[in-house]
Amino acid sequence: MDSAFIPNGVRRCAPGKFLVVLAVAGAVLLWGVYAMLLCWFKGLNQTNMNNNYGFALWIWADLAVIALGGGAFFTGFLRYIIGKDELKNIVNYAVLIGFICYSSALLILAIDIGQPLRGWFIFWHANVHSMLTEVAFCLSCYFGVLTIEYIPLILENRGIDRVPFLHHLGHNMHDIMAVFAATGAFLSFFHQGSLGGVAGVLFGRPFSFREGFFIWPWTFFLFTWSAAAYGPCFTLLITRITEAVTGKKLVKDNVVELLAKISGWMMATYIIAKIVDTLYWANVTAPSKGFTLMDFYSHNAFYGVWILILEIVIGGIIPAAILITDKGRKSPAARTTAFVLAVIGVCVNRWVMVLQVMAAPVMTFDKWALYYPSWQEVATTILPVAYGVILIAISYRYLPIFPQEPELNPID
Amino acid sequence: MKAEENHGNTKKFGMVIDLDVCTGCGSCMVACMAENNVPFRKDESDKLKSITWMRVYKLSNGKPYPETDICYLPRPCQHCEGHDGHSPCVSVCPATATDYDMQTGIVSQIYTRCFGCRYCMAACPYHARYFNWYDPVWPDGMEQYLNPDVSVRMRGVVEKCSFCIQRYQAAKDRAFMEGKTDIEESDYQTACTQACPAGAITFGDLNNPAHAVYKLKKQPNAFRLLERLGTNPKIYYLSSREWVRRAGDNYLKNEGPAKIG
Amino acid sequence: MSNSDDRTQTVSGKAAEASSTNKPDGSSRGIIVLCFCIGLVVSLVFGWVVFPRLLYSRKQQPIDFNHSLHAGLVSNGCESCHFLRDDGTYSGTPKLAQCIDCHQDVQGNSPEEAKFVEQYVKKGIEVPWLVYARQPDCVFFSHAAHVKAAKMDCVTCHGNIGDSEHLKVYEQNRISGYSRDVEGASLIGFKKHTWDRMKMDDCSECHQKQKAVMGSVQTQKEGCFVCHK
Amino acid sequence: MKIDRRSFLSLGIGVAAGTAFSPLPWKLMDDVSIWTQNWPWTPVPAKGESTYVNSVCTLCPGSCGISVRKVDDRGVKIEGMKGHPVNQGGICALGLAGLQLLYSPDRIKTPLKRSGKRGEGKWVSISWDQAISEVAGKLKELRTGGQAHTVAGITGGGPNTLSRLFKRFLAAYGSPNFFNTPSIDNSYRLALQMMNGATPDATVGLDLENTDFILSFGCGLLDGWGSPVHMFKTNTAWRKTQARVIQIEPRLSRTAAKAYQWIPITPGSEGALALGIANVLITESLYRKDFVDNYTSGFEGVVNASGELQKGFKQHVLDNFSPKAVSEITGLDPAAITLLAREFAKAKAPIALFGRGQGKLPGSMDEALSIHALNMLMGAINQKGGIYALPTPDCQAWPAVPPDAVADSGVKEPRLDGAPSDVYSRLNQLPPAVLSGKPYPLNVLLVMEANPLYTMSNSKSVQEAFNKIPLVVSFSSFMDETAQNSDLILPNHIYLERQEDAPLPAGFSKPVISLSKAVFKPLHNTRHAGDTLILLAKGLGGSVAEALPWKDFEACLKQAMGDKMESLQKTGYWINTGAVFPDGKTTFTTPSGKFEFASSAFCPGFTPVKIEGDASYPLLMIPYDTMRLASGYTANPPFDTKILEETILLHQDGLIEINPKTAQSMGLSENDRVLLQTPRGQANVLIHLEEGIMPGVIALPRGLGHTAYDAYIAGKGVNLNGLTGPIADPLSGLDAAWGIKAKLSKA
Repeated sequence: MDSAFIPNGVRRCAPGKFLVVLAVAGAVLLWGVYAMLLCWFKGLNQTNMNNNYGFALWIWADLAVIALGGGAFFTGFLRYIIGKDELKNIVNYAVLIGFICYSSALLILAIDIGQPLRGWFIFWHANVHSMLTEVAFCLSCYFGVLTIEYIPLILENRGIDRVPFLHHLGHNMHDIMAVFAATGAFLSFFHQGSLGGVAGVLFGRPFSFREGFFIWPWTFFLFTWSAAAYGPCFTLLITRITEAVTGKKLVKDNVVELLAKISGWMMATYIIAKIVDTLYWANVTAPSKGFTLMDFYSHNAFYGVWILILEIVIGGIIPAAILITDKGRKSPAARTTAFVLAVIGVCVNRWVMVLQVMAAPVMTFDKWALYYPSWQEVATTILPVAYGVILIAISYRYLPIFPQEPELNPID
Repeated sequence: MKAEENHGNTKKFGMVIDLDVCTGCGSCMVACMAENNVPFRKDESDKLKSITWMRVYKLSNGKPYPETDICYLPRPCQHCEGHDGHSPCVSVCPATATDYDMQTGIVSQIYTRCFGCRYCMAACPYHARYFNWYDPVWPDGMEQYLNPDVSVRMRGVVEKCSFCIQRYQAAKDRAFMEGKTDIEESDYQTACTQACPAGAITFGDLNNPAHAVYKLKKQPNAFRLLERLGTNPKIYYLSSREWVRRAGDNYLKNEGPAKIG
Repeated sequence: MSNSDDRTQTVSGKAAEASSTNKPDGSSRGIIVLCFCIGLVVSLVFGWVVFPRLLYSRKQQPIDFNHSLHAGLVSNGCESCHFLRDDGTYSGTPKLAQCIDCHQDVQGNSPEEAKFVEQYVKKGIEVPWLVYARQPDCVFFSHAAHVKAAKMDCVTCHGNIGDSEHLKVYEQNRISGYSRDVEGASLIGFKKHTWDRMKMDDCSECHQKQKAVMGSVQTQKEGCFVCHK
Repeated sequence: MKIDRRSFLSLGIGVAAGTAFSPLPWKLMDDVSIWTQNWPWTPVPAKGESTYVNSVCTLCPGSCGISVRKVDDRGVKIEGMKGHPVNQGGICALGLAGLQLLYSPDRIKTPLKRSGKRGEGKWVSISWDQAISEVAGKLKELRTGGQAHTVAGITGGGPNTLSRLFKRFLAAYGSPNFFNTPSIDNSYRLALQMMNGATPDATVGLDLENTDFILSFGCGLLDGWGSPVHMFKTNTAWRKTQARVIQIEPRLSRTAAKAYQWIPITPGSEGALALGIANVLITESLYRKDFVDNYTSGFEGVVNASGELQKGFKQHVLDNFSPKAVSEITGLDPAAITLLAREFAKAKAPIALFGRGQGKLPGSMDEALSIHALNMLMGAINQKGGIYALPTPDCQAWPAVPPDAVADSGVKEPRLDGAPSDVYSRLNQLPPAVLSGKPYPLNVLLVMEANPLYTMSNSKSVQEAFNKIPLVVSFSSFMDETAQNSDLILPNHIYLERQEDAPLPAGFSKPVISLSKAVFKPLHNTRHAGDTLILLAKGLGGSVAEALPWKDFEACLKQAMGDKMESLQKTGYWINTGAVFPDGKTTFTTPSGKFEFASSAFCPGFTPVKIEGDASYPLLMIPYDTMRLASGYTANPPFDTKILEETILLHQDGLIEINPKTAQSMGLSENDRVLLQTPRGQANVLIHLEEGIMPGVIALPRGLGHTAYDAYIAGKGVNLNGLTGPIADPLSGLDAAWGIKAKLSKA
């Protein structure tokens, strides 16, 4: 039925099966869209956010997907700037995942603001002092870059490729992709950092406030670093999941191992920096404001030292250790475990830097405020997942995402 | 330059609240809500969703009966000056919807500019900023009492204490009519100051030696909330009780307000 | 999608591919350019001519007031009717109570006046004037500051309405609800007179020219609360 | 075909380019954002001319001067009136929210007649003519049948002209059953009457500004006691003069928190502590001997009715109230009692005050006398910084009620509450009398500015009594509980719409009358209750009409105020600054001609009030008052409910204060839902742990648990009065209850 659009040399499942997957994901998507419409038409009272939790699940989701989508810029950076050519076999997928992550982030931001129809004020009336302005500009620009990086991939669709104009367009775009990758990498270094800055500049919140370099708090650098370190892990994890779902090997091990190794070393160096940052903050920054480390990890029902261990040890040191060792990297099971732990690690980091910041009391007579999201928040946060599944399913089906697929899975 | 020429005229409005006198009756809160068109809903017991520009906190010394002691602390927006006007909230607003005015020392909030990202709320350690989670609705006919000098805020934006800026604007207008160039201390008083039945709140120009707040803020019992964060707030509190002064900021075990002060 | 469709697409695609390798022939290029031009012109005309007409509703004032006639009869210029109160607030358009001093009964032979007396004065109903210069609720505009302190003329912002014999049509933006006199008649913000537009940028422009005190930390202009409430 | 496709693409690009270069997208984007800035459903208040009208707030007996800001005809804000002698510009949370009452959509907008079952909430609007003729008709019928005395009237208003008119109406009609709502003020008056010989209508003056030591036996001086704002101002002045407030109560109230010292004692033992202090004063000769010796009697001995000399106050106190003995009753250390007494004596102008919380209930007379005896010992009577019996500002006398046979025989019937006169209405005795139908059944009840169904304790029996009254007429402007259970509502104007006098606020040292003005034209088809009374009298005709001869209430008020009216209308208040107080040495009309510590009729002692409940109720429940909760006739307006702490009201649930230790022993923690049971009733409440309350004691606020009014207050929390019951004081017959035994169990 749709065979004319399926890439050459690969086999795809029956359209019926494909449609069932789309329908299931589509149902989840619709649920999310319904929740989104509720938020837009009835207002943010549909959420469980409150005046203590101005930032909540959505901002966490935003930070998390952008960190996870960091695979796109960093893989692109490695491929086009550093010249790790093998990575061309995974960079397409990294771009797609990045595209999904960034478009989701923008969508969530559009739901998260109280006046979506005035959202463009952030550009028109921009306040250059605000980290969020920086985030908005870089995020939008990089989303544009990702779109441009994704378009040639779409144009490679067999059906589309037959249109000469589009064929040439795709071809020409490929040639200048390095320029976009470089731009994207530059933008990403900035906005990943700005996202870190969002929490780090809050000098009214001793839990998140960090000193820094010039106008950038240390979290600025830590966020960029962690996105570069953890993003590729997410790309690899999704690749692994895709392989499991399709039952095919899609990317050669040497490619995976290369990216995993780089990611592992990035993670290792990051986690050292993070530990140093945490120690400095716990022993110098926080005490100068009258706080001890344990003030932030006690007297409440949820946030304990466990979360610090989960983030740094389980989600940082362990995956880094697995990925920097040859043996760990080569074992598919260990490798996948490391990917999962890493994804958890970076998500916990973003959670802590958003939600624990809101939860921890600053005034002595204030109390810890705990929060659980409403179903509308959960649905709109799952929405991007469903949307991602759909976009990946369609892209995988119709686009030559994995250049090594025909070779690894020859059709007899 | 022009700005420097006028530097001598710059005002820095602020408050001194005497916690020894404040009884926690709540008049300031209602006066504020009545003056500033603050809406209300049927259930306002979830204080994390309730808009109260002025909020009276109840502090306790934490000791068991009968050594228990409590103190009430009214908390308007602290109108932080931060460093050179970079208060925690002002510098984070991406759309310049909130600003610090060097001429008055007031942190403004422009509801029509705000698009509701709530970053300022995350930045404010005093929880002085409130989001309009709901459309403001008044029972049929009650919208009659709304004050035309204050804009009613639409759903989806952040609002906070403005030091009753409309009263400053009105005072200036009166001064223009009388041909005066400046306003007197009594010309501009906030609604909470005026209403407080105990007279606990004193409001005025912290820069002006003729104003009562100028002297009061220098009292040995004066302190500000969370000074150590560098927010540089303009609300001073007075308390003769050491535990209350200590509750104003965070201290490590071996520290105390006097040592840090 | 049916197979036959696919086939046609393929054919046309191939043909296009063939032609794209060479330059397109003259006639087809001409048609392409023509289409582009048609699209461009139609949308430009729609955007510049039709859209503004759709955007604004045109309303007649309830009474066609003659400013020029009244200005000749009063002693204190505009401020005779549009006065500042003692507390510095501005009275705006006159209330019936001010008008009935003279218009208890019909004075002249203007049908508009007769309408005014019959429909409003006798019934005690306030005239629902449409105010050309009405600013949105978020704006605090102090007439006292501009007229008393800065000694500005009414004309600077309101133009020559005081000399008019008829009230012009009130144009209102259907979406924003603003009067077109506030938004400015020109859609690209072209201004000939100071009173052609009364949006924030226009206030700001004048304030900067007049070197008003710049207190804002964020904008290095005037503080927001100078003109907002 | 191929041309079409390419051309179409080209056309599209052209349209896109043209659109981008036209104002359309940009203008739309801008306009849509402006639309969000001016959403039509977000109200925009109309501008206009701003004016201020001065008046007086009569929402509580405090009588503060208010300045109402109006923009054209709309009221936009109520502020405290600058320079008003009572509140000097200050204003309380309730007064500030007055406009929410004025503009409430839930006001009664026209006379109503019940159409369904009573309390069902079905009403038909009727005309004023019909309303008046229905009530007058029924009253006429009863009067003709010799049943005039079976009509009763309850008012919650202070002793103002409207109350006097109401009383006069009933008297002329022929009923002795005029009830005001008794409060601590009655106990003060009675104490002054018994011990100082004041006349029954004398008002209590307290020269609190000039005291330097305030021994407060549970008075919520900063919780709404007396004239609340005046008390706040006074307290701030005390800070400056370094006057000391000693707060004696089992709960750390706001007053206690602000006091120089908080002394928690066993609830109900206040009178004993007062006598214990008296004991130390006498033992250590710390009292003002000159005063006691020269101007008092009953201190050394009392001659009883049969002419025998009996123990006087001194010996009585020395025998029974040693610090040790008192220590056992109060739970205080004997040394602390001695120390307290010494401090009290050391002060230049000490004063002892009684009246728990806001003084809503009259309390035990024995306790009042014991505490007042401390004032006698220190000579704080009619002295600077002491208690005065102020002459009630002389109001122009109205012509005497014309003689009428029916009225004469009617008023001679015994009152339903068994009280000798209306001066001390035993309102709490009314429901049992109605229920028993003795001495005679009640046929008509007129309720004005009161909400007995809510404010009277033992709600259940009050409701049952109401059910037995054939006709209940309410004058309320709000659908309160009483109005909801009435048959006819003749709605009064709200306080901001009517003119009336507000007499001397409690706890003020100088005679003051304020004039509450009609700041607004009536919004609805309501009528001044004074006018309604005059119309009813006219409808009854004859001597009743003659007794109320005025054209309207305004004429009546003018005549009552006489020459004060000018000052009242000019400044809003009349104050007798030059009032010469009777000097300390002048006595009034006690039998002995001196101030009496004790007499053949009484001697201050300590008879504990018999609090209801047996051993199965292990806890003591006390009520508490807060400035954030209106608990009288007026229900809390939305603003005040909004500022209620979540430790008082959480969503729909009321919270009960309990010491964490007590709670722990019962296995209860914060916000646990419990069943609160007392001998009078039960309710579901949530637990609030509070260190500042005595273990074993629990406290519930007054003012919640409304079933009527509006959706902002109805159905929230628990009405304390449904859980408590009155206890008749043996001396005054008034309600002496201060609490009730209770138990909690997990719900």
